[in-house]
Amino acid sequence: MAIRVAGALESKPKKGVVDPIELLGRTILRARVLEDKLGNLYRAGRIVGGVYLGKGQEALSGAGGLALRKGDIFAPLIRDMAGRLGFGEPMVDALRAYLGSRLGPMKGRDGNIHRGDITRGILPMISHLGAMVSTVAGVLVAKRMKGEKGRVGLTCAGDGATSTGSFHEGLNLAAVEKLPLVVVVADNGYAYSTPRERQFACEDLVDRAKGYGVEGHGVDGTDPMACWKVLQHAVERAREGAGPQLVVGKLLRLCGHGEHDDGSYVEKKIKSSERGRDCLKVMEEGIKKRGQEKEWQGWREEAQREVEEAVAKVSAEPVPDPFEEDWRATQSDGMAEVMVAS
Amino acid sequence: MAIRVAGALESKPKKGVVDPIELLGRTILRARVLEDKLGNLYRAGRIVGGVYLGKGQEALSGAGGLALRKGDIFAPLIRDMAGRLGFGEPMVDALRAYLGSRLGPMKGRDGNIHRGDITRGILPMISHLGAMVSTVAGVLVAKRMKGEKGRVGLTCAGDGATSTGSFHEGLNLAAVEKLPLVVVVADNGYAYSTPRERQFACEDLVDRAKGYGVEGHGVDGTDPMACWKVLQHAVERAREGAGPQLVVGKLLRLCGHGEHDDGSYVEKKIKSSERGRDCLKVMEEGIKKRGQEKEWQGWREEAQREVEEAVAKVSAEPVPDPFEEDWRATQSDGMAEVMVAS
Amino acid sequence: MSVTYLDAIRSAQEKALRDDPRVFIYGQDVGKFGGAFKATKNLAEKFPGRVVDSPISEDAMVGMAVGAAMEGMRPIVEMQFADFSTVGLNQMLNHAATTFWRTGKPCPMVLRLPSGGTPGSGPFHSQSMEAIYSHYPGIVVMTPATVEDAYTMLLEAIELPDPVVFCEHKLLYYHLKSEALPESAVPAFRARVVRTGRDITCVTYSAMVHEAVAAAEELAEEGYEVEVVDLRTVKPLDTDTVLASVARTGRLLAVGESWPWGGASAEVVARVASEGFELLDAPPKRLNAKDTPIPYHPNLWAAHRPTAVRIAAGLREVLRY
Amino acid sequence: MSVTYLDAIRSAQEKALRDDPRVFIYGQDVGKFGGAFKATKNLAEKFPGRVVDSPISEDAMVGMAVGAAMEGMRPIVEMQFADFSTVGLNQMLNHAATTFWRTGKPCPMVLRLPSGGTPGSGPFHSQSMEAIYSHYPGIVVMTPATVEDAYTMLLEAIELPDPVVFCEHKLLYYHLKSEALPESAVPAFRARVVRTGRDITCVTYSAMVHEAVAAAEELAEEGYEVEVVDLRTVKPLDTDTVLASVARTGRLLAVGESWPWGGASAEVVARVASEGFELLDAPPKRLNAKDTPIPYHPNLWAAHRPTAVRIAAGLREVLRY
Ligand SMILES: Cc1ncc(C[n+]2csc(CCOP(=O)(O)OP(=O)(O)O)c2C)c(N)n1
Ligand SMILES: Cc1ncc(C[n+]2csc(CCOP(=O)(O)OP(=O)(O)O)c2C)c(N)n1
Ligand SMILES: [Mg+2]
Ligand SMILES: [Mg+2]
Repeated sequence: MAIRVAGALESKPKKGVVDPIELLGRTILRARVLEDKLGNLYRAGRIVGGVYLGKGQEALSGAGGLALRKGDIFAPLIRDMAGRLGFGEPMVDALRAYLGSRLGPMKGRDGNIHRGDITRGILPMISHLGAMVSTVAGVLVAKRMKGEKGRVGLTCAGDGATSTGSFHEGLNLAAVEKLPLVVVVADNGYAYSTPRERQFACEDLVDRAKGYGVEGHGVDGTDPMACWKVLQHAVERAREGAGPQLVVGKLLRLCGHGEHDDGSYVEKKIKSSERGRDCLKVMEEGIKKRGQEKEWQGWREEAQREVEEAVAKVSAEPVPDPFEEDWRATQSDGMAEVMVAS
Repeated sequence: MAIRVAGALESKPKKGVVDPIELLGRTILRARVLEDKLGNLYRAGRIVGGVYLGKGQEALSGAGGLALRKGDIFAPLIRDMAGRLGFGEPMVDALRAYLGSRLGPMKGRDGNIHRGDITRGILPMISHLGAMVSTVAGVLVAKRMKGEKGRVGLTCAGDGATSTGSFHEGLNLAAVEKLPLVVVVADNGYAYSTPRERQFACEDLVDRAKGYGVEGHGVDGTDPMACWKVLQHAVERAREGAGPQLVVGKLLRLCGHGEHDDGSYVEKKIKSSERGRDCLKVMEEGIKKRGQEKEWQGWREEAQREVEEAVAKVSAEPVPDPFEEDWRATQSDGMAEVMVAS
Repeated sequence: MSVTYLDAIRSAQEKALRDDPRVFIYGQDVGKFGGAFKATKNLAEKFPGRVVDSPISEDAMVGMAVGAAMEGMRPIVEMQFADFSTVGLNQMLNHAATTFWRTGKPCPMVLRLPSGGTPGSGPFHSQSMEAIYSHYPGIVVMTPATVEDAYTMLLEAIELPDPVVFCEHKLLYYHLKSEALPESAVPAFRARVVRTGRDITCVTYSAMVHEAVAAAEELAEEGYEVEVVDLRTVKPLDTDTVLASVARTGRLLAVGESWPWGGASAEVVARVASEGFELLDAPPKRLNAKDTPIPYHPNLWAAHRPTAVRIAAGLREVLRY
Repeated sequence: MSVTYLDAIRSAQEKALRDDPRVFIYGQDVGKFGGAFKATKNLAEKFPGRVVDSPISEDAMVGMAVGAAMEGMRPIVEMQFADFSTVGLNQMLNHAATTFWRTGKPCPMVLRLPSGGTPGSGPFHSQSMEAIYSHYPGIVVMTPATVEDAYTMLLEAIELPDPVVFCEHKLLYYHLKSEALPESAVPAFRARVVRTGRDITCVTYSAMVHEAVAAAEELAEEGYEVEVVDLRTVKPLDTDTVLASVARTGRLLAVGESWPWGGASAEVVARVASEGFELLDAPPKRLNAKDTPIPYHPNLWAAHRPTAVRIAAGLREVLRY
């Protein structure tokens, strides 16, 4: 079932036309460079709290973010740096969240992967796995009620998150409402240390689509152009009214669960299987075969510059000050107006 | 997909052999007679709280209860009087629970459908839909750990309950553990007033089996012998180690959600469809064709006697007395022994 | 014309749907059927597409409302019974309630909980959950006791920029009646002195207000003047009004239908003891349901929850000091 | 050899697995991996088939334990973080906790909650949930503060016939050390006077015990003797020990790391005010975390939770009265 697009990476870029390979390639690269830096900052003790990376998952995640338009909704999870960058989240947001800058989207009140900005269409995840599925569904219900047409919502989950009641209820609700929702499951074979056979008993999570009454798409998550095609297609189907789309990509996370974890529980034979391919390398090889080796090098350097500049900038920013904080969890607390009903 | 067994009811009873038609027929009849009485008691104001009946669902439910053996576990839901009787719950338990007798399984602390006795293998449901799935799974895990072999657990749910996160998590967990669990979904087309198209978007709930990695069985829930066959088969498969079994019966509830409800929201065309057949009538006709009209009449009278006797008995029983109650929710409260760790 | 507590809830929702296009209602059987208690009767017909039946998915129902609220709508979610909201609790406590503080963006939604005991409803259809919701930061928790409050406070709840848990008492639905819908309201978040008295203050909320008033009447015959304070909203809790009353009476009994440990009554006693210690002429006491699940049988139920008789006894005990 | 708080928890589980064939452990990553915090390290190898990885399904995890407990086992369920137990709350509050009262049959299980704040863990990996579990009837809620208690109380929890919520504090996991595992234990459900003093009583539990002791030391330099009482178990709550202490000191500060509304500190203040009114020479006070979600940034976090400095200030305030 899993879609894979042989040779797609070798097609030559055309002048004046959006080049998916270039778009996705640069997104993967930016994410990887940024995440490598975050890992280093973590090891240098510059970050408080955990660092959760998406190495090896950039193709699937990035293709999702890139398939969306302005006005769409993106609700990333913990391994979606590429999706965020693809959707347009500025690099500086990630760094501000991780380094606890007061100027960041969460002002230091929340951090790391728990960031977003609803006004820009990025929902800030809560940690509870599965919770974002129904939330994006709610945003889409609201858009439909407001008469906003043609918007798509996309959210991401891991294989482990599919075991949550939240995921189930959310996807089922979206299916009943026939919402333009794309749910991208990155089946990386593990939830933290737990292998998929301890997580579910079906052969392929895409087999769940029929039971929800939604369209299902399997894809090789290590094949960048396959991811691109599937996500473009799924988002398009959602946009044209075909209801929720379940995309399941098979891949491996090429890092620990968080940077504190060495991932030593991942079986060797999986690492050396097709599933264990690094989508960045696949991309790079394709780019080389295409004759764009120089450009690739340029993009990498550009990304490195971008990251270093952002780190420098954010490092100089103020951290939150408890005395300046407004310690109020509600807006209306203390309010006491007379409300006259008519 | 739904199994239906044409002509099965017409096969003649054989001497000395367990006759499924007779067994199931009498169970359906006893359940119906008892539930009719409960409805009357409700209307006579003899019951406090609600009465929830399973009219029209007795074949599927009863076949489930009858397919189990002593030592198995049964976790019924709100429309499983037939299953309870089939599994061996005494009629008097139902009446004690509904009439609030102090001698009942819940001593008046809980009532109506919230009754059971774990020592006899009947789990007392909590109201929260879907919750019993993982609980039965837990009982089966415990039996396996204790080395008790060959036990099956069976639990029931409505179509609406499949939308709960609990149901999903419980069935998925059972599938991962490959437990001998049978989940019987009575798809009666409605959850209270909510029609199935507002509950889920798949065509048939049995389509979910594959996504859970369990065996699925569809059945015409109005056809008693089809229910018998499917439940016998599913329980057997579970018992022989084939993992969880999902049985989905299509039928209609031929009463309100509770006796306070007239069920007027049920569409006429569904009522007059095949789905709206009364399994009791189907049974009765079969029995007649079989030439057992007299026996049927005898069984009915016997059931009526049994019900009337039980009502008379329970009506004379003491109700709970708040002054004699032990108002303690834990056993250990107040306990203060020195525990010496070694 | 007389208006019940339930009518008030229905009318408030109708008014909100009429006046504010951002409002919609989501819940099990709330559509054509009008809800298990008929709190949304006829609303689906009057406001097509805005009173929507949900699947039996409390977590997703609340999660959906969170998303819709973030996107500018004003969802009202009806739980079929408060007790089932445990299954949707996470989205309320960890998502709705944290959104404003985490993001600076509002999450205005109302979670309607048909709450409290009625005879024969048993352990899973009787709960009062205000303590659980009040413990977590970020949620306003309302517990109206009167027809007037049911109406004005629900309108208020819908207008507030914060997530609100609206605890409606099922025992009041059909029996509590008023002449007409109110034209004005008690200020938001303010407790109300239901009955003045100078001997003792009885602080309570929701259905217990009526039991407390009955107890006060009983004690009036014995010559005691009981001041009854209806908290109306338990979070934020109007400590000022409570303290002002205790300043007049010097004595306090706090009553809650819910369980004792960490309930609203504990919070009231703790606040008065801390902030009004000098006002007290006797130990402040509280009265709650017994610390067991809520019994099914009416005999047990009547002994389990606080009633006028038990409140009167509690008041006498504090007065006797 | 030194033993950490986490070692104690691991050792208690190991002992229980060894001594009692009914015990098993269920939780995410608890098997070969040994758990997110390594509380079950090596146990899967030592006890094959009895330390079992679960799917990410908190509701089903607890529901499964309920069934296993009903069937005579003694399951221990590990939540990866206390905060995620909201998703399994229903099975705990409405199933495990109601079973004994409803059916007369026990439901002995332990829910282990890695609780409390640590720097940088933020709103969803820092919560202390004892108040939520204590409010509902039917559950024992333990909050050990020491290595010794972590060990003996967990063994106790496993032996009790009731469902127990075991709140372990993550901040103590690695840093709190003791010489060896204890040979004896404080009696079950009894609070413990950690430090005697005659000027004021500071009642607290879990990690806050250590902050309170530090505050007491600070005040000792100012000439005040602070008696610190560690509740150990917050439900049932040992009012006797608390009252006996207040009888000696006449003053009370109750401290909890959780939020104020309806927390254990409110419960303590309410009980002392009700039952020990005459013992008090000053208004009883409480100190809690601020009423907002728990902040991610350590600067904010340090100001959000009670610390030795804030406790000392609170003590001084009560002493000044
Ligand atoms: C409801 C809930 N339970 C537990 C956790 C703790 N947790 C965080 S990530 C994770 C593993 C997730 O696995 P998966 O969904 O496969 O995503 P992956 O990490 O593989 O990308 C767990 C158990 C959580 N965040 N939410
Ligand atoms: C979690 C939860 N939410 C809501 C309810 C209220 N409720 C009780 S029965 C019911 C309808 C159930 O429908 P279905 O599962 O199809 O069973 P049926 O009544 O048709 O047999 C509802 C909504 C509940 N018991 N539990
Ligand atoms: Mg994974
Ligand atoms: Mg149904």
